[in-house]
Amino acid sequence: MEGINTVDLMRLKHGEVNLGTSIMAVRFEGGVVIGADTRTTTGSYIANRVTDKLTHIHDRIYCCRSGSAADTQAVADAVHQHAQLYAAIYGERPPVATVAALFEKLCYDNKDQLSAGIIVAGWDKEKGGSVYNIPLGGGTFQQPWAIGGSGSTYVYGYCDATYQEGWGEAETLQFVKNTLALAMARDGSSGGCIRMCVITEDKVERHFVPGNELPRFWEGKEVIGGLAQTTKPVAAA
Amino acid sequence: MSSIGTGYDLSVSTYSPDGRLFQVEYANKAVEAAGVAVGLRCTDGIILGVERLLHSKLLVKGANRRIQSVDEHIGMATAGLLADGKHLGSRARDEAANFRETYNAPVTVQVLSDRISGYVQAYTCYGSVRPFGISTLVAGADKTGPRLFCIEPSGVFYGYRACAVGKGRALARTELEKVLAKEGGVSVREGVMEVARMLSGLASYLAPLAISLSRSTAVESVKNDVLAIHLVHDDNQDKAFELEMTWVCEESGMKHAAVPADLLAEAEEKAKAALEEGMEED
Amino acid sequence: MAAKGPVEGSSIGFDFSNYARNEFLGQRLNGLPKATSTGTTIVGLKFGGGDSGEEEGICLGADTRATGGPIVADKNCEKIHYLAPHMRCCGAGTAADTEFVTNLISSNLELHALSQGRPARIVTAMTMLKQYLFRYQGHVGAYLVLGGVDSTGAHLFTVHAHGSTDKLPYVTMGSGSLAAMAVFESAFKQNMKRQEAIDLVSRAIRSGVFNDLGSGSNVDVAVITKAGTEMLRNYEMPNERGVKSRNYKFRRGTTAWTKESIRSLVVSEDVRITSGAGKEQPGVEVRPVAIGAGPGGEEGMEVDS
Amino acid sequence: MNHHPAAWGRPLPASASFDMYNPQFSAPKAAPAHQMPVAHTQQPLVTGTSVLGIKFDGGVMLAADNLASYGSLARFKDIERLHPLGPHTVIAAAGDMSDFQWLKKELNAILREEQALSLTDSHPSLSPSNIYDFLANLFYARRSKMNPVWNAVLVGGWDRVKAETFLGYVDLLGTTYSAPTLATGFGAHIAQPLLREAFEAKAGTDGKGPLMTQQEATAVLDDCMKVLFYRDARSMNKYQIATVTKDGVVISDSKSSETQWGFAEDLRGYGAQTQ
Amino acid sequence: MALYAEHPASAHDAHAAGPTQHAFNPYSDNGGTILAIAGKDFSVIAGDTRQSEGYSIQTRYARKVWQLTDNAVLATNGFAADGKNFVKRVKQRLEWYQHAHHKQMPLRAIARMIQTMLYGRRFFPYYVYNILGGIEEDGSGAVYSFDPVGSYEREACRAAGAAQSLVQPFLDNQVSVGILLHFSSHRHPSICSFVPSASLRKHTIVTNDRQFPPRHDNSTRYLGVFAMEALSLALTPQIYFKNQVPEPGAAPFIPGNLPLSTVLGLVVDSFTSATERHIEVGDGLEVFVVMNKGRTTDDLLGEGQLAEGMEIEELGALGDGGERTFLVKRALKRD
Repeated sequence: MEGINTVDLMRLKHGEVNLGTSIMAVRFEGGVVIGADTRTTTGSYIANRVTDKLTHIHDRIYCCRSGSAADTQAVADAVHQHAQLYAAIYGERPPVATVAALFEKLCYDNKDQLSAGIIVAGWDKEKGGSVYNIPLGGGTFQQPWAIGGSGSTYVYGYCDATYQEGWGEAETLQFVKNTLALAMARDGSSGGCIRMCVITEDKVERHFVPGNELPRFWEGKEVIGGLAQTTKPVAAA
Repeated sequence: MSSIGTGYDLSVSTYSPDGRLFQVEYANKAVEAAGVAVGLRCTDGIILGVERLLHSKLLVKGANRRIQSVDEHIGMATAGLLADGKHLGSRARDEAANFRETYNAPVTVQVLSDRISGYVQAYTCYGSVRPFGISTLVAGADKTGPRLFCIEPSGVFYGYRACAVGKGRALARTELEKVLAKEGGVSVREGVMEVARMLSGLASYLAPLAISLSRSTAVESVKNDVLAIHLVHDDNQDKAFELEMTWVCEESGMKHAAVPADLLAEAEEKAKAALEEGMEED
Repeated sequence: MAAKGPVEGSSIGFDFSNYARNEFLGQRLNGLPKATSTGTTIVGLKFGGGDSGEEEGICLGADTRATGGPIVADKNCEKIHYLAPHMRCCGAGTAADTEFVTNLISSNLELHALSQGRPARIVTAMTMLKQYLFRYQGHVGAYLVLGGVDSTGAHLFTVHAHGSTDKLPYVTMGSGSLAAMAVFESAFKQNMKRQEAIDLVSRAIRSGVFNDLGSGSNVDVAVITKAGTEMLRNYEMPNERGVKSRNYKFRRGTTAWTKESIRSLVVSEDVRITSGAGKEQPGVEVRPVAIGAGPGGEEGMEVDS
Repeated sequence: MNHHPAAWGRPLPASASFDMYNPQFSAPKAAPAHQMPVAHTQQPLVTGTSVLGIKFDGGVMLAADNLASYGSLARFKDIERLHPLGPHTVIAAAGDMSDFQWLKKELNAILREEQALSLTDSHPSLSPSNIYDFLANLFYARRSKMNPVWNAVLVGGWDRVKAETFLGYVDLLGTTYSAPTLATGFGAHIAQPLLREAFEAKAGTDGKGPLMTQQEATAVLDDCMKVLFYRDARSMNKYQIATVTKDGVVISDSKSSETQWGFAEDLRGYGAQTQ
Repeated sequence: MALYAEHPASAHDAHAAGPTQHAFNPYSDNGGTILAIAGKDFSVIAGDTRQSEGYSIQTRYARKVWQLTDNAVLATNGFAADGKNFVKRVKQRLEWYQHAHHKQMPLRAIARMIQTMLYGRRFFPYYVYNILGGIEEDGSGAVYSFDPVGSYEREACRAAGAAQSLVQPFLDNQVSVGILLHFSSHRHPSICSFVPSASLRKHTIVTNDRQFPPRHDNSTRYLGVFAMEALSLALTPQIYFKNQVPEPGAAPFIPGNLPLSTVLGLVVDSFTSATERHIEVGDGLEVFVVMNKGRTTDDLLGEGQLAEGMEIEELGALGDGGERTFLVKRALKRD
């Protein structure tokens, strides 16, 4: 007999089984490139195939969201408000580290209630481009590059093998684009298009790769059809 | 057969003092008396042919075929007791299906022949059974190319380039040797013509014998006697035999299938013409 | 996992500990009471603008079936809810939740408009809805399609019960959302003309109506442009009930009875004109009234005895 | 909504409490082990998503993509889920691919035996409905042994004797049905509405009107496969179509749909965001 | 990105599997509704043609009413795969019977056979509700209804399936109380097997003997007595339409005695109404009418007997009993 205490509160918000997404941020000299796929799923239904997971937090700071759409939106909205407040109070843009700290606090303090894996990236005058990874449950991890979401597990090897320090903007963009395309090709919970954003001191520049123009890699052998192998009916002698 | 009647021929589980199994030898007799079956390995495929002697005019055309399919790419022709052939065919299909089931690949003709021969041999070891009264030609094309084997009632089997079993096999083998001696070998299409010629020749020679054979086993009407005589004397009347041929070649998609009816008819026509020509020469 | 205790100290937000209790009771009672849900097809799309030569606008659509389990609770309900003059919201999910949440937000939008002195924007409504729903962590089962036109243009959103939102040019929700989305995915174009939009929306709803058992009956459409909102209630009625074969009017006297009693409902009483608050007024005659006199009073009527 | 084959054959929430958004809420709790029937059954591991089928004038078509997933991993991208059986039948399978491979082997063996026997025995070859009935009996027998064949299969074919098309569905429960348009799993929700609409546009709701042409049928299947790729997270934009007519079975090379994404370029955020 | 919150699998592995890890469930519910009404010398068995699962229509045309013999038609409802396979087995048994006895199995025997077949799967039941309708050996129309494990009884009418709770009360009110014999058949097998129609006649006579007071007498006292008497009849066959007092001087209602045209009207209205209010009912209606041999067909085939949009065909005879079976088809709403 299941007692009252065994009812699982963790199941309160279960709407589905897989938390999909492939998100990424890479620092380069002068700024960062962030990127994400555009798929949102309920179970295996794609509720939105052109989602924008690159969320504006402040002038030169964006975050990439993975996990529950509702939770990450709520958290991002809250941090967005904090960031605006910060600018109003202190008269200057919040540093990326500060925004990351705000995210981390919300995610850590409410880790029981939230499922949000967030990558914060942006440019500030103290550090230039910087990338912070805040995985499920909180914690802040500053990295030269970060990947997240369910699709990321398929491309750690690729990133480790490919990433090099000292890249410029164009090479970094290509790296992000290829990484995401590889992740999306293998992860059913990721897919659609690639959205990327270059953030430097001077600009915030959006890049969009439509789903039919993604970089293509090996996609299995070519499948050839043909006439079914049929034996001719046996003629009567 | 000096030992006939000495009591050593009652059971297949008993050797004669000079180390022979009479039951097996008698089984060979059953084969020798049966209509001939021919197998011919050609450059681009393989052919099986039999002449099916018709003991009654009432038989349905094309029925009681003696060549069976074992798998997509293997066929088998038997000479001897028809029912034994049917049974062995069924067993062969099971073996072929079993091989696929286990290895997910088509069985080779050699492996199949080996398995069938093992089965046939088992019928030479027990007192409660009798040996198969048939010789079996197993023909097919596998990853090693066209292959032909003949399994005898003893269970022994040999591979051949061409083979004939049944009544008139000696004649046929001589013919086959001539065919195989041709420069550059024979193609299946040529082979079909040759085999048809061979079988037609044999059949016209053997038809009266077939009738007498059937008369010895069944109660025959006087009518049939008349018919038999009629047949021998007039080739233009209904044939006393039917030609049955199958092949495995490019044209059949490397599947065991009947030689197309039009090609077979053409071959028969040619064979008949050649035969008549030969007769005139005689 | 242990149920979380009641809210204590500075903790804010909602307490869902009763959820565990209810689940537990539900298991013992063979299921919790079932709310009416709108197994539903609701859709919305953006039209106009671009080179269509028409004003930008939003076209919303809904079927009209409400269900309680497998039973049709209402054959012609309205699922396109009013939020503001220039804003409508289609609801799927738990009927009570969609109605309540849209009413609530509608009120708040009105107050917001009054306090700000200008019509509320669509994003305002969307933010109110998502924040409300997020607080309830999905327990308010409202799945919404929100659309309207404001000073910044035409906007279309979906709001899920957990509080997430999507911004898209064409959206569907409800149990028939897949059937409807299939139609949109195969035929949606940007910058459609108004009538094209209405046709496509009603085709999407029909797809839900005929393929999803949770959706049925008629097609409601709403068109919102800068010029105003047009509600096309029962725009299509592809499922009218035919004539019954037989007449089921009962003969008078069909129902048996065990007892008959007749009482008079005519009560005679005196009407006296009195002055307010017992004060004398010129020209008014004052007469006292017995307490209890009159209909239903102690002496007024004889009750079956 | 869980259309993954792993969810097939699982207790459906009582229709009274069907909740598309939170199927887990309404699904009954697992009964204690001793009350449950013994299941010596797998759960599907390597799976294929939906397959579609439609009748047209003079034939029938089936469609399936080339993906075999392992959970959410797109594991094998060159899998053929359409399989010809004899000269006039094709089957298309969704669900567990190991079961499907077993099924193909089993059916091939039966057909091979039939073919072999046909040389000496003049019985008619297996018609599509013969194969379908065999599958229905097999699936039902296996579900009755609590050891299901974890597939949903469409059988399409041309019946030479009756000179008419055949299209049928059978799944792991042994449930069977037939209709002019069929789709399994996700396709039942997404593609079936489009298929029915296209079919009824010509044939009418009673199906008595003219059937669509082969070109029209191909077009609607292409459209459906595109929409499925848009909306099914276990699908792939690489698929094949099998066509059966009186002339036999033709299975196309794999192909891809032209997809539209351009409208999304200028979308920003999920609400108020504009940058 | 997931629409709804999700926790890392490692955080709750035991639950990550969740309810989807249940054992394989060999059953499904494919919706739909069936219904049968017995007449004096005919029987009507009907079912809709929609087959559904969850909120999806699997097919708009799947048969669930089957002609078994010249005098028996079986309707099945519940899990379609079980239904089809059960019917297949019943037909097989009937064929064996025909081979053994050179006649078709009588209706009451089919009913008993169905019971034993259902009960044979007591611990892995066919999830099927069966209604058997047809003509008894004495020429009367009959309806038998079964539960999934074989409990059955003969009735005047019965609805089963998704919309049973909608249709059955309507039939109770319009056709008669469904109970002809209040005995559970397996407790009183002899009665069930041999008496039904006889007992019907007997009770009709009893009713006439009682001479209920005319309805225009509205004396409360008298009515009270009537109510008491009606109650005292609770264990005997009910005669009056439930909750309906007949017209003064009218002949008493006899269950299973309605004219065919009335029954057809009721069947059609039952299904069109169930379609209105139950999501799993619709698409098409198939009505099988089994008529006793020699009975007139004018009230079915006659000019203007069938409403517009209805098609009728006669099903060929399977034996030489002389009973005739007709199939009436009609479209239902498809939403």
